[in-house]
Amino acid sequence: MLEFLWLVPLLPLLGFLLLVLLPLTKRAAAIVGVGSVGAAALLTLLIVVELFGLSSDAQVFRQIYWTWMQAENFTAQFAFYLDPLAAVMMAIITGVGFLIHLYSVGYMDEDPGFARFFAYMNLFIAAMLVLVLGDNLVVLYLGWEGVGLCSYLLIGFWYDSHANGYAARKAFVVTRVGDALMALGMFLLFLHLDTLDIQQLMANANDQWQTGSSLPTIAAALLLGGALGKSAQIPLQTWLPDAMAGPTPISALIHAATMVTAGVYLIARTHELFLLAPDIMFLVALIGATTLFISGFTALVQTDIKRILAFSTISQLGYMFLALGVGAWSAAIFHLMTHAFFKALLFLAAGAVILCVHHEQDIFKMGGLRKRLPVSFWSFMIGGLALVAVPLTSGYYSKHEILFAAAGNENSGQLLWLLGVLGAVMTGLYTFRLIFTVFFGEENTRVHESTVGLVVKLPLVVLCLLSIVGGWFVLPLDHVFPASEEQAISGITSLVTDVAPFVGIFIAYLVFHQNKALADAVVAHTPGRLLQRFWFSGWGFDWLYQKILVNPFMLFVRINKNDIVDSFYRLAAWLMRLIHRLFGLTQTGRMQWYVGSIALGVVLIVGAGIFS
Amino acid sequence: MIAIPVEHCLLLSVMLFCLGLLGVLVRRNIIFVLMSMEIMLNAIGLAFVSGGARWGQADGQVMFLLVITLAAAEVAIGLALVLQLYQRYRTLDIETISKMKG
Amino acid sequence: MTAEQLQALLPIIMMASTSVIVMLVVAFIPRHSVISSVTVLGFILTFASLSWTGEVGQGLQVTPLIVVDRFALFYSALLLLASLVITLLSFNYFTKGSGSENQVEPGEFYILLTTATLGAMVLVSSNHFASLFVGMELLGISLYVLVAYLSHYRQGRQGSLEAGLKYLVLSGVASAILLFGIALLYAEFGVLGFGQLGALWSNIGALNGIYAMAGLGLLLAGICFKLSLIPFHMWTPDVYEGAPVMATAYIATISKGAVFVLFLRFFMVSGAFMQEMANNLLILIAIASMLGGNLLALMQSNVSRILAYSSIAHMGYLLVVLLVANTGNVPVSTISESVGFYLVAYIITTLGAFGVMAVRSNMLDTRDTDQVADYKGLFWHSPWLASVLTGMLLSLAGMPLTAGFIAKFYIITMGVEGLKWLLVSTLIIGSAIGLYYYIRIIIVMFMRHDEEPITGKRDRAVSTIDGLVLAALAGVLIWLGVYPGPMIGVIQAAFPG
Amino acid sequence: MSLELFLFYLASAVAVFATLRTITCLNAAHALLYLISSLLSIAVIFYLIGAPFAATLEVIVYAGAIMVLFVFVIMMLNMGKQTVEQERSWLNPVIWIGPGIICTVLLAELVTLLVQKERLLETVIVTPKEVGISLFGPYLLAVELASMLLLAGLVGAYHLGRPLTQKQPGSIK
Repeated sequence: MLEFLWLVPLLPLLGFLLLVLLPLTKRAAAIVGVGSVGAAALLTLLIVVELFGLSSDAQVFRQIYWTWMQAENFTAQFAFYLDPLAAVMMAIITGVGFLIHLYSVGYMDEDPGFARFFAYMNLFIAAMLVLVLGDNLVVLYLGWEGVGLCSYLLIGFWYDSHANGYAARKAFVVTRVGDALMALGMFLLFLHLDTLDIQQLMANANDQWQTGSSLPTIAAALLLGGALGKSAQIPLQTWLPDAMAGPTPISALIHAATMVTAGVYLIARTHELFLLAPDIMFLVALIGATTLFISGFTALVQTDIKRILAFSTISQLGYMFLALGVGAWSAAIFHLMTHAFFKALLFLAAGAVILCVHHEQDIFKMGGLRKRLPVSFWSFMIGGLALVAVPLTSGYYSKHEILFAAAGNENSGQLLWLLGVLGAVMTGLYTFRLIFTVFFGEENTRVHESTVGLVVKLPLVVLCLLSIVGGWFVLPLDHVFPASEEQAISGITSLVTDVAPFVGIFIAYLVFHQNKALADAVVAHTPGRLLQRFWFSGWGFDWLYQKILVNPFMLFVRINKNDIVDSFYRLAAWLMRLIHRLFGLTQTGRMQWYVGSIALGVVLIVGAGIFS
Repeated sequence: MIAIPVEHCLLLSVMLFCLGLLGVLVRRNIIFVLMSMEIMLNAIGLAFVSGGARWGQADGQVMFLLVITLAAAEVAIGLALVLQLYQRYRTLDIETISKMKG
Repeated sequence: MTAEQLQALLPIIMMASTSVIVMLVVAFIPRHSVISSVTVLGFILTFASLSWTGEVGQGLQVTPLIVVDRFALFYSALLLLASLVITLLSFNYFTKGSGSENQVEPGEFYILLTTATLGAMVLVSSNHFASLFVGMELLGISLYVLVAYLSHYRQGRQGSLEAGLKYLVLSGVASAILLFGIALLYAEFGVLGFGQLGALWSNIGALNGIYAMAGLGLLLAGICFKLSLIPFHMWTPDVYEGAPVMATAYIATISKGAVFVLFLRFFMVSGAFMQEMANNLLILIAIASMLGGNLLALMQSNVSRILAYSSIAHMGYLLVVLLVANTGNVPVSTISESVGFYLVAYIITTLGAFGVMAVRSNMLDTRDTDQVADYKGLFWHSPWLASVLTGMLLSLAGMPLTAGFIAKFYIITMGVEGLKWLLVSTLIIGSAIGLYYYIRIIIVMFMRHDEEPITGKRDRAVSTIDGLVLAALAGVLIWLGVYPGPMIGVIQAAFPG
Repeated sequence: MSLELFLFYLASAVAVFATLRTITCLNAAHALLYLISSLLSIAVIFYLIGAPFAATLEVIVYAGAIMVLFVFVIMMLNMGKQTVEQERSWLNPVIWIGPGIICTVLLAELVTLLVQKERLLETVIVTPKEVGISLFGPYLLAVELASMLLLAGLVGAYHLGRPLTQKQPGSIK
């Protein structure tokens, strides 16, 4: 089956083309959209099974299609590279993608842009697959920009609303900062290592560069910039909460399960480069830990159900970065996978809730939905438990691997671990704040009766299962990443790690279920209110950027509104028009004048001959 | 044999050529313009033939023959257009065909 | 003449026979569809015969006049395909007019298309002044008539007569100047072949034969006229505007293309422009053309005239390549390659632009659909046509993903490698100015128009042939812009050395 | 000065004078006669410099055939007295200035180049036979193509020579 690898991205792409070019009925659009991704998922399954059936040394498959561009010593092949890492990513993308597509058939049922929605989704799947399968950085970058484009289109899917357009633009511009850095990184790598083929690049880097020298450090830092933008890590995290303006399936697919993990994938893919730059590795870990900590607090005070989940996503991505930073590569990918399952589940369940309460997203306007929406409630419960990392759920295994790796790290491992554990407490706290508020207590919303159909329930059930059993998978990534040595973890560490989520849940139970007045009381005090506002605004990042970046820029724009530079151009344009009019006068239409011009030309040419 | 300076032949052809050009530049009657073009072509023929004479080759005269062919074809088409011009505007003034400009 | 030479001459013989056969068909079966089909068939067979010329290797000299080599065959192929496109597009241009009182019989149009193409084919294979002369005049005589073709039709087409007479007189004078130059060169050196001339010049070293310089200057002037380079450019806009659009397309593509190819060969074989004098002059001419052409086009309201002025600029760009060759910094094969690509791109693009105009024009109208205002809102009622035209204009402007971009990129690269900074910067300034008027047409096409177009013209449905031809042109345009590799390979193989 | 040389200069003088008259003459028919005499004197020169074939062609084809076309057209258009007046007004002395300067400069330039060296060459007679051999030897292709040129000219003149179509308002009263 391996030789059919090219078909995997091609199927969704064909789906996209069909959806765009043909005026399909809704039913046909659904069949094409879901069917193409479903077929890709099936094919992926076969390919992955075959790949893992091979002996572990031979689990690498490379397919070259054509030479994409060639200039002097630069050659970019359009080629795919399949190894266990890519295979895992591919399985997540097509698998979760298929479920979300299926869910969308129900969710988007009444939307006039039904076909357009599936077209974008299919294009996204294709681009994401190209990203993870790309054999060299150019192909990867193609996919990278492709998913960025789809993200932009889908955030702004309901383009009638001004806010959505703004959110889409913001996401595009903020991630573009990262992309620019990444492109610079690619140029730098090519300049010094003469190739962009990833495997070759890593080999060359190992040959030519010393660990810790400046070149690999700069290159890794630039690539990290790209990863930060895509994966919404500090300081480029501000776009993700706003991106929730898009339809909920998009939030589940792009802004939780797949695209935002592209940064994690990029670092894992180029881990050999990062190993040459220990300083950057530490920076990765530090950024991850800070992000997970800060966004945990932010999630705690949000009121919009989707924004809570968005900050939670940022926080979980922080865990992945933490894992990458401490060299626990497989743990990062493992968490990536389990997170894809449970976060997709949470978003989809949230979507089902939102759909049933007439597109209300404020959690304090919900309540007591447990009985009315049992499927959503149980989905939320299972997803939440996995997110909080309660034992026996998938999140437990992956998060603990990360926290143990952090604890065993020799560089300030304790600090990182502590931040991670505090983050875990916060996770428990905000997750169950959400669950208690929405599903318990008294009902205060009218529920849409016709609610959800089978196509919505089925993906939820499957994802529930995956969120539980997902932790039992053993990812065969040993040959992709260098083995990380087993650290001895002290009993205390282990215990604290295990207990932390329950602490969070317990506090949540006390404050948000048992004694609701307590929360109000805290907020009633000035410090509490200030803190709440500060956290609510996402630690003021947006405010800060507005002040130090946007405002000066706007000021500059205002100053230049009267066109200091433009007047120069306007003068040039005016001059051009004048010359045009003068030249136009020579074109008199009179034949003898034209003959005269020819004769004059001849006189000049022959004259030049004489006097030279 | 005949001893005639080739330069003088060329000088003559240059003079005729310039006179032809002058005619094209000055005359407003389209028939005169065409005649002046004939003068230019004839001057070219003279230059070719004298070149051939200088080198004792037949090539000059062959080129002259080709020039005559061109002259014939050009005159045929030119005069056909002159007839149309006259039919349409009842004049041979070249200024009538200066409407397109700018 | 040996059998081998005769075989090499096959395409030219085929083309000449096509002319005669078309003439007989016009005389005996005067039906438009038959004439058109026979002409198309003739072009196709001639095109096919290009591959039966046998092994010409480094070039086969057929009599002193003609050399059949890959260079000649490649450009013959290009010109034949362009002629084919023009023939195909002409059919509907003339058919649309065949109403009750149609007196313009298109038969002669096709005969003259074939004779003109014969002339062009002779030009690209010529390495002798005699064949240069005959080829150029065969092309010229046919074009005089093609330009004036609609002149006796109703009171409307005054432009056609005016353009025809102007072109006849101006081109006649220019030919005379060119011929006089040849005559002077002949009188000085006693040879007419490019190769012999080159050999003589390389013996002398510099051109010290003083009136050879006059000869060369006059020759240069004549060629500059045909390429409409400043200051020999003035005929261009008037002729473009007045001529029936298909004749304009012919002048713009095949006539100019063939003359430039000849120029290139003359330059390569004889080494004429290694001369300091010619070099400096050409620099001046190139700069004047690049700036002047674009500036003249700037505020034009007539698309034909815009394309005419822009063609002046484009020929100026092409001249840059030849000037770079003089520096010796760039191998001649690269020069030939970039000229080849530029010509291919330019011909395709120009054909496409005029093709759209032809599809929207009607022989019976007082003029072709060539006002910028006629294109207002085109996108909203004929999105296909508007897209094709947009593509062509973007290519002329040198936008990426079109053939024009690669072509211009080639020239700029050449200029930089040849260290011709003045020329390169002029080229870039010229292109920037050019962008303005190309984009202006595009914007007009995308404007919403609520009322009927000013001229009251409504578009008929595009016929199948026209649609296919335009789609093919647009396809090739994009293909060359995205994946130029194969075409570059073909052009490289066509280098005569 | 030999007879040939004398004849040469005489013919040259006649040619220049006749040409000058051609471009200044007010009456088209007279101008045409001047042009023909100019062509005839050129034919004499051809003969003198050893090109009898060219001389014959000049007389028969150029002066004889091509000029007759002009005669036809002038007769068809039947330009009468008033055209002479018109020509006079068109040939305002002022309009001679610009073209005169350009042409004089060009002439001066070309003459400067030509008189750089004086070569008195023995010219040999190139017989019609040699020309014929050349025409149907190396120049065979050119001859064939010239026939195509004439074909194109013929077709073109046929097409353009047709009268204006009758439907046009305003052109023929």
